[in-house]
Amino acid sequence: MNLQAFLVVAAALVSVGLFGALTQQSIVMLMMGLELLLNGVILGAAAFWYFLAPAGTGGQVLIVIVVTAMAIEMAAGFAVTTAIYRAKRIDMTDDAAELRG
Amino acid sequence: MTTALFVVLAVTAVVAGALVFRVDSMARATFLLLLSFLAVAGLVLMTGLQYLGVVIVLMMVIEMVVMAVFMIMYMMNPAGLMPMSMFHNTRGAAVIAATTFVALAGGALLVDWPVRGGAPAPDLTMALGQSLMSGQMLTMMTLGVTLFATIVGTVVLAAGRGRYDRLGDELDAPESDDRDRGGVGR
Amino acid sequence: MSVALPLGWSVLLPVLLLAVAWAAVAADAVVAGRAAGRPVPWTVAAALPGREALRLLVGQRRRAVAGDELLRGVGGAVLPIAALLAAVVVPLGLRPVADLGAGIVWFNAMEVFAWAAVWLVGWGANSTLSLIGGYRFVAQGLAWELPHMFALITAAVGAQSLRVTDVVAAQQDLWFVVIMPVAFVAFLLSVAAMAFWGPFGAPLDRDIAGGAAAELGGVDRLVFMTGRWLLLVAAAAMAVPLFLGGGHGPWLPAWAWVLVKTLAVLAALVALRHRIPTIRMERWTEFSLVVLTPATIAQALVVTLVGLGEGGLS
Amino acid sequence: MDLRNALLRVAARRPHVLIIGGIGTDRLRARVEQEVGRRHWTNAMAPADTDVLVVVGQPGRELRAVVDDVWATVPAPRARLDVRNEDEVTTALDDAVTVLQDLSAQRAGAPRDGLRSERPSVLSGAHDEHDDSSHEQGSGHEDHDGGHHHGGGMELPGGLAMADLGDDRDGLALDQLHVPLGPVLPEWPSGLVVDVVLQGDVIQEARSRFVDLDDLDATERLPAAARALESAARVLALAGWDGPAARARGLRDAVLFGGGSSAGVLEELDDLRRRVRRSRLLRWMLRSAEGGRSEVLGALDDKLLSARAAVAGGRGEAPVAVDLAALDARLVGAEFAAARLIVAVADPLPQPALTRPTDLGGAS
Repeated sequence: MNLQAFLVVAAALVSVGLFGALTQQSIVMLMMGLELLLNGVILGAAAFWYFLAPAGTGGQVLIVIVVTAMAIEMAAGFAVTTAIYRAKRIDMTDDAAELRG
Repeated sequence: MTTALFVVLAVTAVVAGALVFRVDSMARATFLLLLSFLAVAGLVLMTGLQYLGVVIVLMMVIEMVVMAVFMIMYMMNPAGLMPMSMFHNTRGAAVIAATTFVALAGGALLVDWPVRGGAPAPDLTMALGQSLMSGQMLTMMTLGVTLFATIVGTVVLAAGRGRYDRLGDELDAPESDDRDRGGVGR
Repeated sequence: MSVALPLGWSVLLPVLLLAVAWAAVAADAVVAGRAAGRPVPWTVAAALPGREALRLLVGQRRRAVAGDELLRGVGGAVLPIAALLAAVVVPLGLRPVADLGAGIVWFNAMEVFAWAAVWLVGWGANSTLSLIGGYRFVAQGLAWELPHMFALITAAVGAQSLRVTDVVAAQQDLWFVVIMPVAFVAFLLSVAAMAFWGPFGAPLDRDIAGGAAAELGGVDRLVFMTGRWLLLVAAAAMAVPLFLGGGHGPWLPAWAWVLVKTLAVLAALVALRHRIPTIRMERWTEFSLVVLTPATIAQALVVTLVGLGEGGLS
Repeated sequence: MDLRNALLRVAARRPHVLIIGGIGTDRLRARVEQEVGRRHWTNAMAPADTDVLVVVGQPGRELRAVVDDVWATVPAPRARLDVRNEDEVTTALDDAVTVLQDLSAQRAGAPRDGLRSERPSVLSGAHDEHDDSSHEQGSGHEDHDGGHHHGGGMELPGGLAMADLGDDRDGLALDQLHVPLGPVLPEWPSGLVVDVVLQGDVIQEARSRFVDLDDLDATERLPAAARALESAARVLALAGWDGPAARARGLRDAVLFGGGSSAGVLEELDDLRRRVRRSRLLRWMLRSAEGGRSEVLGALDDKLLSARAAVAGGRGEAPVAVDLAALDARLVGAEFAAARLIVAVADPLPQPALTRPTDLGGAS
């Protein structure tokens, strides 16, 4: 158990999450990808804190921030999904293309 | 012992995370994601961050249950009885994800990390609390305001009928026209 | 400084919880009989839990058409496990099985596993009424979580620690129920709601033919129902260290006080159950969020200010 | 082997009983319920929780099919009884215990796995109203799998149909489930079936009917007081207030089968009424939208009052027969728990004149 091992696991979680977020058609599944990505960030923050700077509290504060970000992401994501769905009855990213340039 | 635990938790976290996008059933996907979170929470607990580890468990269980509800609300075929592919742009994404992994993992293994400086505080929870309430006060306040803004924003976005619909343009209706009324108020 | 009990107690803990749950089921049957005007003899009531368990043990298990057996099984198993894990931080006497630094948060985290468990069981059965039961519990959990959390936090603020043994130690002179009555009441109600029991039993109610448990038979049902009672017992036991002074008390040893107080809390809950009808969440959620949550926040604020006035936080 | 026998014998001592009866069996059903209560047995909520299935009266063709399907899902050890008249009740229940304790008989008669896979053709007919009545269970098996962008015609593995979409009150078009409610459901009027379209737990469409209405000639009706008390007991039980519900049942039994002086019944009835009126929580939980007055609570009080009048000697008002169409209209838009209360309060009478002929195709 060392920093490198933790970071490789965190990297794996981030990549899997990224893959999911990029490939999923459904907005809800896309959000699951994002959650997984942030999951990796949490693990990375904990590892950095523990193995590099355990005396400070920066790592802990970062985890608090990421966890809050996850909650906000979920809430905002579902609110937007609900709004889009109410307006247009779609729940797929490919269909919601207003922002496409 | 510690190493074995670490390996088990690490493998669980990654495999469950990957399976999220492989299974057909949305309910299973959601709870696989939860499993991945729980494994990460276990890893966080291994670093001694007891409070944060348990908070992650608490939050993620609630979050995933809520997610399951929305999932079933909006997804076609949530139980996965009809296998179907819900991917787009798979190849590009795979390349991007693989590159990211190689870059991150390579960085993790190749960088010459500094030696560990200092020792953890005896009571980490207390240390976090004191930090949030003094040095990191601004962070805490920002988070609080952001969360509040999120609550207001998401409710406005998601609600189908606001108070002007329920109580009239002047908000002066003695009672709302809801079919089923809540416990208090109009 | 950890004061956890020896490891052997982790084996004894389920036995203790089951024994108390047995007593609670029997008492519930007696009170139910009296409320119905058809008294149940003590002997019948005392044997009832064992008989029911036996009935389910010899009973056949069931599968549902196109159900998700895996998720249903996971949900059913998670419920009793979560209840036991929640109980490890409860001091049996003055020492718990595991003296966690974040014990209060741990307790809450284990409780919310019940949400996932009930929802999974309701979903896995592939039956409309079961699923309605599962959804009802999610709504109930969401409505009660905030008052519940603030009630827990109030006790933690009073003791200035998340460690349950510290909370008990802080009550050597004065029980917390005296200085935080609102939090205590909110805790009692929310804890029964978290165990989806009694007046908060809408997820398993008669109108949906047993709800989330409607399709469970045999051992599956036994595990699920046992888990629910264990959760209730663990929750009632938690009220003792948080608000009722834990093992502190005259004459009796600490473990006896914990037992007596736990049984008293359970008795209060059982009595409450037979006095009031089921609380339906579509009516109650608004009350929970608009009245109960601010009330518990105000309670936490008062306790905080008192703590500051008495010499500040260490 | 001996151990298993012994276990079975202890376990069978206080079984859970599921009672199924068609229209016109209310008196017999009440008698069985009374006997079950007297023995401190338990009323089962669903087939999965059942040990003894009691079929009261002589079910018609439609109901018999339902009973057979329910029976197929009752887990062993189990016993099935037919009770035709009141004299049989005690001996039949005694026999049930004997059957439950008989290990070899249970072995032979156990359902394969509680799975109703024998009749897949029936299960697939989720949109065919005529088929529905023959396989619904009260526990309304229906897939909960959405099909947003698919019509209802799509079939999933297992013969289940995908759900449709439809507008709902929140402006979100979510999955609709076609679920028949009844005739096997706790606290449900005998023989009633309501085919509902559910979105979440909100009822979007409802169409109620009675099974085996042709056999109505043989119907015997409960006296007004007993009928009112029965309905009140159902409402109280659905509100989750078990004690008063059981007391209302006890009063019904006293009215039907004697056992208790008229004065005693009146006193008990007044006590019950006082309790119901005094409960603020009950008022809160039963309150409906119209002007704060509780429709359900008002009807509940009326029922207790009319029962009192009938017991006191007057004829009481004849029960107002609720039109099934009116019931359907009131169910639309109600949440599930509220809908159950509405049905329990309405307590519709099976009357051929008031029901439509079997034009049952329009609900889906």
